[in-house]
Amino acid sequence: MANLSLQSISMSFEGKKILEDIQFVVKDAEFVTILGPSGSGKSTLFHLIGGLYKPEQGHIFLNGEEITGKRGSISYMPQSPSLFPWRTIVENVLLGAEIVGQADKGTALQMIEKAGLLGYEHAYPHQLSGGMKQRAAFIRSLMSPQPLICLDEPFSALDEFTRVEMQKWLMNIWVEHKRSILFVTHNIEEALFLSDRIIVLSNRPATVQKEFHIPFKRPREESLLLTEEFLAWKKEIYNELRVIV
Amino acid sequence: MANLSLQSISMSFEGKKILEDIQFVVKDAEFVTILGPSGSGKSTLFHLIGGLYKPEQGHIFLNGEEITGKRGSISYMPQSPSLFPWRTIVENVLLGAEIVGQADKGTALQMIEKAGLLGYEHAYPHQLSGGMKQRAAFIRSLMSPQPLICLDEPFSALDEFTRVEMQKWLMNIWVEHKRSILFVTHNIEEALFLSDRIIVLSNRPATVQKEFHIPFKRPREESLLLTEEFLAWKKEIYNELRVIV
Amino acid sequence: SSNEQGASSEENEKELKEVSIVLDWTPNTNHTGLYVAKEKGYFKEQGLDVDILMPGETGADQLVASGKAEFGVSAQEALTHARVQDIPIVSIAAVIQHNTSGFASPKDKNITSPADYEGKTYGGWGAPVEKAVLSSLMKQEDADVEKVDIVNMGNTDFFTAVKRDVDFAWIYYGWTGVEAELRGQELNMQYLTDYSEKLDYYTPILTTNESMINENPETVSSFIAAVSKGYTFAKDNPEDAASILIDAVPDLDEELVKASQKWLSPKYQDDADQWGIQEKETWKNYSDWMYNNDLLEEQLQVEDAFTNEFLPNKE
Amino acid sequence: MVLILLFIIWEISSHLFAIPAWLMPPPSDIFHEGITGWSNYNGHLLSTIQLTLLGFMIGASFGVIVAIGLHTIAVLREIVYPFMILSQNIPIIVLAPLLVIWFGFGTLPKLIIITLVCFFPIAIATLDGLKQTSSELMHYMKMAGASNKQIFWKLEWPHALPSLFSGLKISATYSVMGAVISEWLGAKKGIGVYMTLASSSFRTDRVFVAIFIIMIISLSFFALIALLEKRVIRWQSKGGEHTDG
Amino acid sequence: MVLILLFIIWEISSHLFAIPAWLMPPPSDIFHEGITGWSNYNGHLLSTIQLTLLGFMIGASFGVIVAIGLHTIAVLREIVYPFMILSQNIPIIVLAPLLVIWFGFGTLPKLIIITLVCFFPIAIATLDGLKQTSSELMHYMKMAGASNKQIFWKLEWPHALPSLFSGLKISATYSVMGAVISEWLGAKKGIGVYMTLASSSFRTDRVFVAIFIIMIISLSFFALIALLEKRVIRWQSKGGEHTDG
Ligand SMILES: Nc1ncnc2c1ncn2[C@@H]1O[C@H](COP(=O)(O)OP(=O)(O)OP(=O)(O)O)[C@@H](O)[C@H]1O
Ligand SMILES: Nc1ncnc2c1ncn2[C@@H]1O[C@H](COP(=O)(O)OP(=O)(O)OP(=O)(O)O)[C@@H](O)[C@H]1O
Ligand SMILES: [Mg+2]
Ligand SMILES: [Mg+2]
Repeated sequence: MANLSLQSISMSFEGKKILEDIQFVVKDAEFVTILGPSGSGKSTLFHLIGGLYKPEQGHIFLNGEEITGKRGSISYMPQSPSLFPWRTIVENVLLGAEIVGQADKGTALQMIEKAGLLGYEHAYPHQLSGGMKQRAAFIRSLMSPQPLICLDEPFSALDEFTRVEMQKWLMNIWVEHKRSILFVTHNIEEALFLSDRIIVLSNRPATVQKEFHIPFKRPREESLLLTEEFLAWKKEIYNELRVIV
Repeated sequence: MANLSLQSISMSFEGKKILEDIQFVVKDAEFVTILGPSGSGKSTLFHLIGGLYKPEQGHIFLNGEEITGKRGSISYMPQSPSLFPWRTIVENVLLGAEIVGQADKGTALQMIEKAGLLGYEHAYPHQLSGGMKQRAAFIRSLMSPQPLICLDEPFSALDEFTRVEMQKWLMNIWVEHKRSILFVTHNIEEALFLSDRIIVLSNRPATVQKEFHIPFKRPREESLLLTEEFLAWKKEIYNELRVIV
Repeated sequence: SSNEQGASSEENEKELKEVSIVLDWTPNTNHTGLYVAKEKGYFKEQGLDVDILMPGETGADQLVASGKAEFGVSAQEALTHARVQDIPIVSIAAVIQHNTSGFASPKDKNITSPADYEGKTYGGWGAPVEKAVLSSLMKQEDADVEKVDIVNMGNTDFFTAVKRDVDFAWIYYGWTGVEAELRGQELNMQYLTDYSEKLDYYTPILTTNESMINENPETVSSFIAAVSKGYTFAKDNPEDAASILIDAVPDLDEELVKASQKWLSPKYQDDADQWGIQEKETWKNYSDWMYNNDLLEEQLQVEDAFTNEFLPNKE
Repeated sequence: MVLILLFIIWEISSHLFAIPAWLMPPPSDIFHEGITGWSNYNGHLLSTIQLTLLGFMIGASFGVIVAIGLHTIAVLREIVYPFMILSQNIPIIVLAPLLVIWFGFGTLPKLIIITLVCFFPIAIATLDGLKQTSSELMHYMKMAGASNKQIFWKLEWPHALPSLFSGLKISATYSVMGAVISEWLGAKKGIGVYMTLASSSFRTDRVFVAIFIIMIISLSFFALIALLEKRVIRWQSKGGEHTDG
Repeated sequence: MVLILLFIIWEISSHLFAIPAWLMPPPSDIFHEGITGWSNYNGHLLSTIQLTLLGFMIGASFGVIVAIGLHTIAVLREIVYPFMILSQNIPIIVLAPLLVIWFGFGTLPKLIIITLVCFFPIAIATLDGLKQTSSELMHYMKMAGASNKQIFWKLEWPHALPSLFSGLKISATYSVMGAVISEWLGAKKGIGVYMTLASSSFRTDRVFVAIFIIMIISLSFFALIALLEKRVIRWQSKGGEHTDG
């Protein structure tokens, strides 16, 4: 179970206000996507939830318990793969689980295969392509057992087909394990296809500009992407974002 | 002037064949995009053109002169931003030009502003968001004077609007200075919108699966994206890629 | 005091011949005559400008042999070793007539004769000569050197060593022994000379190299003449001599220098006719002893090792 | 090879300029003494090697422990740092009597001296290595909720390994000399003793044999560490090394 | 502060256990001698500081030059590396007579000894720093056609700076001791001379004054380097330092 609630979060770097009075919730087993211009503060928001920094103002609660500045409550995939150069891929993938003491090599190898990295289990990160590193980091976050997963642009370096593969996989895991997901992407289609709710951040200083509840029924099929309704939604969100930039 | 020609290039890593008999040309002032699944060898191809490695087989010519294994003939933007942590943004942006001895700080500052990084000229890379780093790396490649620019997924971390801004900017520079551009992306729309020609690579070992000549007239407007013809092209390329994966 | 004299004879300073002498250790009362000769202008009278150098880690013998310094302070044992290894240095004067070294122990250890060494711990520096000397001494009292526990105490000084593990060690009375007196630490002392004539070797001595002797005998003569005068002064005026040394090397401990000087002054010339004289007997005895105890690889050519020819004619 | 050349030059010039053997014996003499005198010094040799190995191991462990201690406990750093520097500036002639008083003439004071010589470069280098971990990976670890212990063992420690080895190499070089010096503190056996005796009886050839022995031990020791380094640090991409092309 | 505490403990235990002053004088005695004897040793002090600074500067420059030389010319490395190690293993008692015989009693042989002591840690640490540049940035530089000189100055050198400072800190610590040792080579002035004389006339209080002087010089020197490091290396993100939370 994971029920995240952000209460009027503010944050500055070197005197520049980055986040201002951010407020939203992620309910149990909900899939929420954050959209916002580059540099608006999405990754910073993740860092705050993860407890890397303390917000200047505001509080963060997970399941009613305050986790402001507390670490280890989320499973996290950073924007840059951040693989450890001295660990092989399988060792890297296991890292997140290792930290909470639940490494399971068998599952890891299965997942590596599923991510199309078969034959690279024992390679070092510098031997992988950009997209392959991203997939490794993605598996690493899936292997962590925390009920809230925060994914920061997890598929940005993937081709459309691998991306769809990964999306489907993520959906399956989400449905199966009822985890909550907080997701950052720049791809509006992806956001629409995956999310229950989309939160649009404004430009610096970022505030919650708008929230969209996405009504598509699940399970969603790829054909959804071609429906009128989907295109209408896409246009609406597109226009919302256009206002900001 | 830049006229690139790859002649039956092959490459392996640790016994695994990555590229097999790759053959194509980029003509003077042409905009060519490479599409291919993640891990197929696009970045490796760039490394070969840039002379970082020597191909196992084959030759690379630029303007009739063999540049196989020779460095410094292209202006390059790597897939990961690769900014130097000890240089401020403006110093980083100037690096490419510095190497060929043509640093021009005034232009750099202008470009930084144009890329939406105003106020961050003197910040260090770790103070930037992912997309901001990518933009800095992008400017750095534009500031290098070589007539052939190789861009490896330059806009993957940008939101749609910033991305379109950057695309337009790239088009302007391309038209103005008549440079040749070799471009890698996973975004089919982007490829169609920008390119004269699209080269589709197959999966490992990568071969040239197909080449598309894109007939849209220039200058291209954003409205092009909504035309029937554009959608038809998109579908065709989508299907071509689907075959591969 | 030296400055005044230096100023008065400034004009002929240019004609002075520059030579240097390397000490065997840090400056101490063994070297008083040299400092007296320098400060009182005896060298200058002889047309010499003498630089007194501390050896540091270098050791004087090689420097003298290689000609980097004209003169040096050494000891008979070292010079014997050196000559056997074909190092061309020669002893030109004995600074002290008789060996003032011996085995010392704090009084409370109750070591009163070499016989008492049995079962005790000797602290040395690990040279084979030590065991041989101990053995020579102990044999006279029918004691067995094998029953002495010989430990190497390296650079540790006597006072530290006897606080821990070590019962007795080999010291020069004129410095370490006098220091013990000053500290009020009573010592039992067995001098080598009391037990064996053969061990009455010269230490320290002044040295030069063979090419000096062959090519610049006058310089050597002048040098020795001045030094001789210096040591004679030190013999007759221990307190003044001590002050001269302290002025020249102010970092030395004044009290120790004065006491040591008082003890040592009569020992420079002792029973000899003249300061600096060396006997062939002494050289031969000790080198034979060394050879017989396997401390030397071959016999020393005694005649070449020393010379008295540069000593001033007795007035 | 170069060494052999050097020996030949030395040999020839010894004869040519008639350098007296007591000043600098020709290598042939040294070599001869080195072989015929084997029985004279092999006991010394063994004793010194033992002392060196033992001292180095203690010193290295101590250095690593100090580095870890200072790194993890920030308060300690300020307190202990000056003492570390001071420890490198106590002249042996002062330390020797104190050590003897406290510990007698056994092996212990000698080990203390070697430790004192060896631990410092290791501690400084390791400490610097621990401090300079990549901030990206550090952020990941913190976000993933790694405990300080996990951050240390999974991130900082492996990251500091190259620095540690740099320190180990410096120390390995010093350790032999440290052992020789410590033997002046009173030993019955050892190359230091052998050398002092040789020197006091003007056996310059033996002094040089001793020096060569010291050098050979040091070199082998250094080589051993370098070998170990290669085996332990296998993950590094070779990117940094080919500056040749 | 801790130092002061230590002094107090030392003072008290001196009196309590009646440790004889010649063995270890109480700090009050040392302090007293340090003040009243100022005129005795201030000449020595100046001379040693001069020698240290000059020697350190020569040693550091030499170390850096050696590191650069060995790094850029791979052939040199194999030839010179063993000699570097050997240079650290020539005992002073052997080197001293040779140096004096070759160069007399002037400053030159002393500077050679300090240089010998100082250059090694700097050379090793810098060399390791130069080798471990990030392969990503190295690839960029090569692709951009940077010459070896540019790669060195723009990438390897700034990257090696932290390691260089690590080496400088080690060497700065050693340099004072090196100067003191070099003064045993026959000097007329210097703390080394002062200390030897004090020690041979059993003035333990002066020996300790000398030690404290050596320590104070070393500490200030180290602090100076650390300060310089802070000013030069400003770009590092603080990510690695907060292990506290
Ligand atoms: N450590 C830092 N020091 C100073 N400024 C920072 C730091 N981290 C982030 N910032 C600033 O905060 C702002 C938001 O950064 P953040 O990385 O959260 O953006 P983002 O929304 O993730 O952007 P992108 O989509 O490009 O990844 C940026 O303007 C950035 O410059
Ligand atoms: N240094 C290397 N050592 C070993 N294998 C490598 C190395 N560099 C690349 N490879 C392999 O070559 C293949 C192609 O890599 P490349 O980076 O060119 O892919 P890409 O097409 O750019 O993929 P992406 O879209 O994910 O960036 C991958 O399978 C990768 O594992
Ligand atoms: Mg971001
Ligand atoms: Mg790639």
